[in-house]
Amino acid sequence: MTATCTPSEMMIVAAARALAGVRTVFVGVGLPNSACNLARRTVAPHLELIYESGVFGARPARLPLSIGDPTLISGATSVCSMADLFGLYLQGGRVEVAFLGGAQIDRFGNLNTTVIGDWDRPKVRLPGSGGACEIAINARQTFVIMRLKRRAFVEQLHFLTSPGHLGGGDERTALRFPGRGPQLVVTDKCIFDFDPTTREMTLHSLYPGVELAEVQEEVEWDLKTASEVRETAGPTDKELVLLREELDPQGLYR
Amino acid sequence: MTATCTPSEMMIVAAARALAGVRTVFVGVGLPNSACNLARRTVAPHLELIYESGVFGARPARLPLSIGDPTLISGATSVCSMADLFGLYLQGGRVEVAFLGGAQIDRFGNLNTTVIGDWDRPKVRLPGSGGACEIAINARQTFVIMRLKRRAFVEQLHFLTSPGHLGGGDERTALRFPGRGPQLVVTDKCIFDFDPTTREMTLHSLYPGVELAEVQEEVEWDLKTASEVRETAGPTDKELVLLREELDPQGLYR
Amino acid sequence: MPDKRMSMHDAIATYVHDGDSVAIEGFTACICFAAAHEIIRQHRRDLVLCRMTPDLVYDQMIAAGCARKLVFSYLGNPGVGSLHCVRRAVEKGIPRPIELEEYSHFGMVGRYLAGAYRLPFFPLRSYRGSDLPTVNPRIRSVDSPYDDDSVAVVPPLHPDVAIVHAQRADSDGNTQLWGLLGVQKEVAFASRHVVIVVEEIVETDVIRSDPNRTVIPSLLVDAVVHEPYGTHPSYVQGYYDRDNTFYLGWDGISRDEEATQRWLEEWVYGVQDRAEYVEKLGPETWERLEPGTAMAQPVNYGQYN
Amino acid sequence: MPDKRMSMHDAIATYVHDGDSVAIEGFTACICFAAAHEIIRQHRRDLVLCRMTPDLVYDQMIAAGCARKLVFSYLGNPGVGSLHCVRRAVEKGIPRPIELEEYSHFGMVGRYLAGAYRLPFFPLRSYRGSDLPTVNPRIRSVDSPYDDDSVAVVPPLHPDVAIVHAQRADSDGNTQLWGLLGVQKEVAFASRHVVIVVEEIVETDVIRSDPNRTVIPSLLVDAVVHEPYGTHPSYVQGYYDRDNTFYLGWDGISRDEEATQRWLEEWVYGVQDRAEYVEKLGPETWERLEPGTAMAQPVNYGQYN
Repeated sequence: MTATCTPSEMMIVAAARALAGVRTVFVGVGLPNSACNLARRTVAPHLELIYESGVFGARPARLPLSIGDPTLISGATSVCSMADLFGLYLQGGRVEVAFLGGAQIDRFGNLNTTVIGDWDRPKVRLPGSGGACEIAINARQTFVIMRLKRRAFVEQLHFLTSPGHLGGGDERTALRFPGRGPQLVVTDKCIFDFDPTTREMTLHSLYPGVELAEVQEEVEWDLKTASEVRETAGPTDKELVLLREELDPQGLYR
Repeated sequence: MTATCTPSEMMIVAAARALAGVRTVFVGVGLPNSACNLARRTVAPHLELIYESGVFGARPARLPLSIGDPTLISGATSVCSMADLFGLYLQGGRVEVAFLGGAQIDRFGNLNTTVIGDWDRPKVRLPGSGGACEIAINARQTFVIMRLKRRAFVEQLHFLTSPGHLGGGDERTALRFPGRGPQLVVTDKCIFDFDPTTREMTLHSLYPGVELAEVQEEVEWDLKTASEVRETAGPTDKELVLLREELDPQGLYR
Repeated sequence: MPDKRMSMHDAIATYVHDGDSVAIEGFTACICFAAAHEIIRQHRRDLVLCRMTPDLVYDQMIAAGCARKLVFSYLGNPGVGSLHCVRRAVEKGIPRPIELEEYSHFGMVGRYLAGAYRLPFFPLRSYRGSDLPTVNPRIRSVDSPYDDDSVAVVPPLHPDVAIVHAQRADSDGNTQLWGLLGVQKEVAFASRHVVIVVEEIVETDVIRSDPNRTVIPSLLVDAVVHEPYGTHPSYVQGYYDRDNTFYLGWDGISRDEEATQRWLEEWVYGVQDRAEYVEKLGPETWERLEPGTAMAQPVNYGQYN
Repeated sequence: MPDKRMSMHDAIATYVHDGDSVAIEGFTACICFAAAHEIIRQHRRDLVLCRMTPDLVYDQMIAAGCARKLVFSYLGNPGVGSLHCVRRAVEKGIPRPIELEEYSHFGMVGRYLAGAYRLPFFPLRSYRGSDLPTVNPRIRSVDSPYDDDSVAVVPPLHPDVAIVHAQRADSDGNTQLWGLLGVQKEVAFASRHVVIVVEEIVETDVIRSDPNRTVIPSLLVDAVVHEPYGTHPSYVQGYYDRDNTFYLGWDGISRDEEATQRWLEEWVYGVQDRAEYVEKLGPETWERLEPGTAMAQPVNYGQYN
């Protein structure tokens, strides 16, 4: 049976479910972090969190504000240099799933976290790649978490920071990318996956009560949809209880 | 005033004196090790020993049989991986002097530690390079310690394992070698250095009581000598006392 | 054993000059704000600031007008949002325009590795298909001599000076670090000069009791500065917590140029040194940031004689 | 948490097959003779043995006829002299001819690094002017895209199985190592399978109390074998000393083919497992090799909640 919940909670629940059976996830703070913690309590009991700060197998005693929070270090299984983290873990092919986000995404899951406007004369200077560029290339698969907004789901990126499926088709394989690229986009209204042939973003399911039109409204390009767009199953009581009472008691992500 | 001593002791003393003022030396076991310990007590108080096993600033409580002896680890300043040792310390240019040796050396200080005879059909299979090849290229300078024997000081190496001055002249600079190569050859009869222009091995000084003829006898090629070949100053009482009573009480290297 | 201890004032006066390339590293942890504030107080100019995550430490230095260029991979206030001072410099040239040389995290790690390993380049699997190489010609690629594979490469980075904060060192500069290691070892080996800043100066015997914990050997070190709480609002594992309240609060302050300058007046120019800053923050801050105890289980290296 | 504990017999039976490439690493320290002896007892053949310093461990395996090829950088009995069994195989083809693939130390380190980093090659400043590339075509060079510099490169090495000995691990395989680190981390990340052998199995809490000490994460580990004294005549820092008497004595034994086979009969085929070998060596050996105590000074990671 389904309880009512906020869009953020639905995003966390949907992302958590996508981690079923996964052993290693490369994660940041915020929603993805909560999704991983929820997944460990439900569909992925052996899930280990890898943070680009150099932490493997964190056991945080509080919600970390940053991926370098000291609570992620004390009690972790292993803490290594960033050279080892990016070289041995990420590039070494040890990361099964990585979460990414951005200011802009295009229909092939390419991401912009660098700049709005020209790089030389930026309208808005964004943070830049961080580890995203190599994560997008080396993680075995990536899940994107972004709120659905027309200014974010764009026809043309202002800057391609992190490659998704590039121009689509088998362009990643042609460039010998080790990872398979974006498999899922989790938003606050719906979930997208990617067409197995064209690699174009495709509407997979709508959250309870969301209309197809609302979604198309927030996407600049002419949206492809699955032959039958299903309704995303809402969160179970168990998921909501875990989320609200154990993982995010202060309701930071409500 | 000079005391009588064995050729091995003279080698150790001569090598130790050559370390005057040096801060970091890359060293193996045996004579070079004793030379470094003697130097630290005399001409190079700040000398730190670097072992290819990954040890910086060892404080051995006993004479180590191997460069990986546990007595080199306990009480050391730093112990790192071999990747760090060869990458950060040696290739990173932190090694001022390295000691090398071999089964064969030629007039330009090139060394063979690989094979006597053909590599494919060896008469005697020797240990091989170990770290010697990169040490010879990257250490700021190298000192060779070898007993003077005609079968060792040869016209033509059977295999060039570790480059000295190659064909002589500025061949090292042409190949952009970071290190200046062999500067000194310490034997049990005499000391050689290298001509600043031709880089050919040149007789620098004879140990007390050694005749030039004995030396030429043990060198295959027509030996170059310094304009005036001096007599190596014998060990001082202080050097001998330190050596015999503190550094090598069992007389392993007598 | 040489004694390299110096005051922060003297270390900065001696090793940081106008126009130098400076790397104050530390990923979230061990970011030496004490050194940054002293550089601001000494009015250094035209610095090339190198750092994976410029963080508040360079946001403040850039607001103070110390820098002409930034070499980096992530321009954010971690977990909070933008670095507004950096954005003002980049978007509006306030207080002065700033040149950007931009990489990804692994690209910056690779630059330090190439520098520390004295290699002409470091290879990594990144950048292909990204626009980053189009805005940074230093990002290139090399073909494999074994097959038709090819990889991206970055060139060595050799900062004029690295300022590295850690838990403890001896007075010669043998330095031990735990918790997040960041690129502290790599930047030290890659740089021309190294200034070590620590929470505690310890006897060499403490260092020698655990040689695997020594990340930076005295060999590289020019100066050792004893500066307790020298990383606030960043943190030092086991010594004090990250001041997340400050990181959240900086978002508001830094949005406004005048508020930012007032903050610098009060907390940087307005204090003589770190000790005064620590005292000004007051005991309640340090109580709030005091962690509990979680000791590492003992290990035995053994005595061999 | 998965429990990966296995007997040495089962670990070898499961993860080492005829024709496999096998890396039993450990530079002087932590060389797992227990695994080598079990491989000999199980009559594995045609192995490609990878190791920087083949040492006595591969001298014995080669005398037993387990190997068809050796990938290495230094063929010696450290501080003593030759590896006579290896020499017999190379010089006389006894008990069978053996193929050599030869590098320098840094070249072998580079091969493991390229494997662990999943790179097509690893660059290093070595080999120029040396004859090594003429006998090993895998040693090549790459030009710098930044200037007219160029460097040597080696290709990745991916052993089928790495056998890594260390002080302690939990039953899931999170492994902590101190003292000489060798290439234990690199070989584990480079290999297809990893068998961990330890002196002690500890609770995960012990591992988690000092995460910087964890060199190999459970993620890579297939099997965990609890084998006290498993490295004799090699050593484990803080647990027992290197048996230099044995290394010196092996020189005499190994010079003679028959004496070598007799030794294998008595000490390898003649015992059922490592426990019996340890008992056969007797308490006086273990007293002789017992080190004194030298504890690392404590460090605090802090509790943050």
